[in-house]
Amino acid sequence: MKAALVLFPGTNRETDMSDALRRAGAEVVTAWHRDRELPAADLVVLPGGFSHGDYLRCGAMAARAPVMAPIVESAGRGVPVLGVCNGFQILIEAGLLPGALLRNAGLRFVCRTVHLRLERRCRLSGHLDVGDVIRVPVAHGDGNYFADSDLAARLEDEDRVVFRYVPDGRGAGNPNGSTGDIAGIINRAGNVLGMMPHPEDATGPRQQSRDALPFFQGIVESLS
Amino acid sequence: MNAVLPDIAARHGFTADEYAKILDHMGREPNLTELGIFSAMWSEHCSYKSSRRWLKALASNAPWVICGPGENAGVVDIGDGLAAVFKMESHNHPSFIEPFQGAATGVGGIMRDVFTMGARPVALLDVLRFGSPSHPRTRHLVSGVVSGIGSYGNCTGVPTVGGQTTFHASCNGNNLVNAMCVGIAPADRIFYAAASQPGAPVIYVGSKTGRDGIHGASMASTGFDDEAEAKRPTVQVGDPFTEKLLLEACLELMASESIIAIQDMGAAGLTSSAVEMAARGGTGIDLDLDAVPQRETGMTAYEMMLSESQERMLMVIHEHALEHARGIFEKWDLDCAPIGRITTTGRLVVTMNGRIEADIAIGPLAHEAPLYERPWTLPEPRPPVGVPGSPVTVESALITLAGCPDLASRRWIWEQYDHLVMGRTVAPPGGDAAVIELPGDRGLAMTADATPRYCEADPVAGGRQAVAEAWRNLVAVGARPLAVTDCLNFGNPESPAVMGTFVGSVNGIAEASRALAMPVVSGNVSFYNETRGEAVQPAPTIGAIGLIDDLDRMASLAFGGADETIHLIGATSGHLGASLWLREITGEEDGPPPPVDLDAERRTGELVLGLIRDLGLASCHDVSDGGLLVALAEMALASGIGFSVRRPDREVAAHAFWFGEEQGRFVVSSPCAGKAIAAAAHDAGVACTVLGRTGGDVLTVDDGQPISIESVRTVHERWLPDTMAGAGETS
Amino acid sequence: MKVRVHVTLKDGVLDPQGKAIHRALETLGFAGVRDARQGKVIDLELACADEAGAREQVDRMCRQLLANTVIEDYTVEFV
Amino acid sequence: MKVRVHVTLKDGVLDPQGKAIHRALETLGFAGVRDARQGKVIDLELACADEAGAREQVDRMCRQLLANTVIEDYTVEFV
Ligand SMILES: Nc1ncnc2c1ncn2[C@@H]1O[C@H](COP(=O)(O)OP(=O)(O)O)[C@@H](O)[C@H]1O
Ligand SMILES: [Mg+2]
Repeated sequence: MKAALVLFPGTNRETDMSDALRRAGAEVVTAWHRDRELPAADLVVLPGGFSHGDYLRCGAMAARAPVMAPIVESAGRGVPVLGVCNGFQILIEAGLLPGALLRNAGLRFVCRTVHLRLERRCRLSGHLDVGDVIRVPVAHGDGNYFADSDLAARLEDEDRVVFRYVPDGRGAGNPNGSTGDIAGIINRAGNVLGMMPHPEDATGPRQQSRDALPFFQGIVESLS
Repeated sequence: MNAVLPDIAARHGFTADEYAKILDHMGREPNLTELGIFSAMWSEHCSYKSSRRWLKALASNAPWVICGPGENAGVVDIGDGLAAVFKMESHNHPSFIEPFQGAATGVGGIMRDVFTMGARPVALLDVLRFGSPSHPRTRHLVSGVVSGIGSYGNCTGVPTVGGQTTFHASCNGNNLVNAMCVGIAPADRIFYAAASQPGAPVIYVGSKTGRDGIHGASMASTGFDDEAEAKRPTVQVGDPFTEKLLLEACLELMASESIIAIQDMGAAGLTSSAVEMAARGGTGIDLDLDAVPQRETGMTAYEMMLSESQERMLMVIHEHALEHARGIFEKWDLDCAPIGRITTTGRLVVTMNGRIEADIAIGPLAHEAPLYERPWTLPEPRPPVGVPGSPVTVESALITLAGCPDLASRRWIWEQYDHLVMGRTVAPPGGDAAVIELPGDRGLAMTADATPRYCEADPVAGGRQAVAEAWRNLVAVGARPLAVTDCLNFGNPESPAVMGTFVGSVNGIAEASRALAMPVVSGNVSFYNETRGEAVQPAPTIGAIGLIDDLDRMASLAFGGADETIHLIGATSGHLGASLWLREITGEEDGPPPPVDLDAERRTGELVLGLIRDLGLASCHDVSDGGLLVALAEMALASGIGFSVRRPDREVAAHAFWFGEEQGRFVVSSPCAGKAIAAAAHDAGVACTVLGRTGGDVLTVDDGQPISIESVRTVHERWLPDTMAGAGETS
Repeated sequence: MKVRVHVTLKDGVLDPQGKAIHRALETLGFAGVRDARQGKVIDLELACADEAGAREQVDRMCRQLLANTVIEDYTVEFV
Repeated sequence: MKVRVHVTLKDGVLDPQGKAIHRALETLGFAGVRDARQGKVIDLELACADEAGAREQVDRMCRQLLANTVIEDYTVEFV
């Protein structure tokens, strides 16, 4: 199974992500933001970071990069696409996922471990089962997923909320004020998943949690 | 060239003697640009004119030191073909004027010092000293500084993994912001800043030059339009995204044989980078300012030479590498311009519009800055305070201390920092030292420490203590301490009392670093941290790194489980002088600090390292601020496991035993190794006492009233968020 | 030609920054603030001299990059 | 009463946001952009009806909170 990691100049979680994908058994190739073609791959991954500094809006400039044309095209053909954190922001700005990501409700960047519950199984939920709660870090300043009431209702009706923040043992839950505690959503066709938390940082033997390893392992197996 | 009047020299901060020296070196009157160049190079910041003489006392060699002070950062061999490159620097004044940008650009500057040497930055630490929490400006400063540091580290993708934060009224008018960066490089590919090859092109890369931070400019404003000057801010704005590009581009270029010398443009920008590179290489340098990428129009040579625009680098590269370098910088969207050549003249020659704007011999600029022998006096030793009676119970003192400004949890701070990016953080903030994973199951541990209230009472002991605490924090995670960097923050060196605290601290650091075999490989001095005669408490911050050979044996402060035996290693006598107990419970800031016995310190540390290595302790934590019971409570908080402890002898009063701040102590716990621990301590000649056992969800001290962990957690975790509530960023 | 673009959050979109400003003003003792909203202002200097053409061009800039029309409105003003 | 406050960086202060917008517009093929600067716009709704009093109050708000006068300028406009 081959995963294409899409790199922008300000991407900074590429090693975290490629480590996680390799741990799960994937082969990793990269694409550069100026590329007009993607390398042949079974999965396209947009990792976290600050793609172009993200001073205007997170992911706004990246979403207009040349590499986005083949990504949009691949997504349309049903190729699985995973966007994490800044990758999620880019997918939204590119129109591959609906809604918007606003400044965290607390206005501050937040890096901490949160509890995530899988709400539905899909092509990109790996070995996780509905109701599974995993400990995964978040690290973002603009992760406040905003959906107006129509969109929020539609996402629930169409069962497109994949991950939700749930309270941890000490009562801390949603770290950013997102609508409906949404942490990750999928497109209608079921092949483009965007999420704010960083499952890639919960896969290594020495990381604070390994809960997300089955997530990657399942994805890699299903695409092998 | 226009000659300069002596009063303009005075406004550049030169004394009459200094100006006479300049005339002597030049053999004529300098023009304004030349005077500006001298003022930058001979400033306290660049020339260390008050401190140089004393810094010589610091030991900087050891077999594992690859490069000591004098380069952009210190370099230490960490085995397996790798080197750690690290340094700490202050950005105090800018952070007080504009906390967000001041702190952000402080982080940017120290990162450049590290990747200039060929290392990829892998961790940042920040040491913050603010005024009293109730001072009207404090919350604004905390909020801005913390988000500034976060914004820069988070965007560049370097985890901020540790630091120190203190509050004291002496910082009401001058907060201190010290940033430390640690990088990793191949040990045989370190890049230096000695421009050795005449004829080689000098290239400028990174952001364009603007009129940022030209301090001298306002002093010399007679030559300029006064009104324009008044509007011109001296605060630099950071651009972390450009820094990220610069970092990646430089590392990419460093993979080839292209670079002869490289130096970031930090304080005094183009001037100091050009002069220092030529001085180290024993060469000269010609610069053509017309070729410098510029953000603004109509800049003068003076302004360009002194601009402190951020995110810029100067390099000397091989002629044949020019095209290769251009290609890389283009890929990363960065300006890259040849702006001069290395020469054999030994002179700095600056031209603009075909005119020579400056022509100065490098030697005097770089090496002959004035050197001052400032008068100094040490403070009178404070008489001991003994054991004052306690107005409160031990339990209630613990609750007060756990939630006091200097001991409350720093989670509110480090959760604003991406401390996990890169995926290598194995010990995140909150422990004794942070640890980053290295290849081969090894770990790099780091910490930053100083106790200003000790340094104020006794600078020599305070200097020793800062090094000893850093040593202990490394030992507590199971790391072999390797080397230190320092950041020495003091008031006005022209005051003998301030100068005395500096001299004493440096001597204490020198002694301790020798005794503990932790050479000082880099550092920074920041004087004039004072407002209207009120100086900050002396703050000689020590940053230190250590190595963990086997991460499976890394220790942490969280108890491993219930039913572990808790041992105290090291001796306790109940020293309350200069302690937090005294300050927080009785309101007194008095008495001498606890003495530091460096020999005992070393024996104790080595014993603990051996215990961690050979017995795999369940937990280990050093005892520092707040004393023994605070250390125990921190271990309970980290694990959610309670304890019952009893003081072994009743000779020492309870509050003195539990809150005294004797040095050289650790608390360790283990399910079954009790005997082996006692035996090893006995063999090492180190005191070792069983305090009690872990278990339950309450803390019981001397069979008194149990306190729940949760009640301690609440006061510990709430103080900072509650204090900061509503001080939101509005940008 | 100078153009000023205002990008503001649509009504109904939560504005955490505006809310924080509102709260902070109250904390500072400014009474009588009913509402606060924060947006962006982008000042452009264009080479082109023809206003109609510029207007059309800036409109495209806004839709393609400067504003996220899912959550933001924009206005263009020639100065 | 509605008040619009503009907060912009002083001339000469590096504007990373403006720089990024400028570059992005160029990348998107918009030719002829000479400069781009980004600032903030803050819209306030005040209870007070007297303009002179409001002006003085908003001025204090700007100096105390809304603008960072070390690097930013502000203007106040009644709408
Ligand atoms: N400004 C800061 N940034 C990041 N981490 C911090 C900061 N201040 C304190 N910390 C972290 O909080 C914990 C407690 O700090 P401190 O009391 O100084 O520890 P110690 O007593 O072991 O030196 C440490 O893990 C430290 O790294
Ligand atoms: Mg410690």
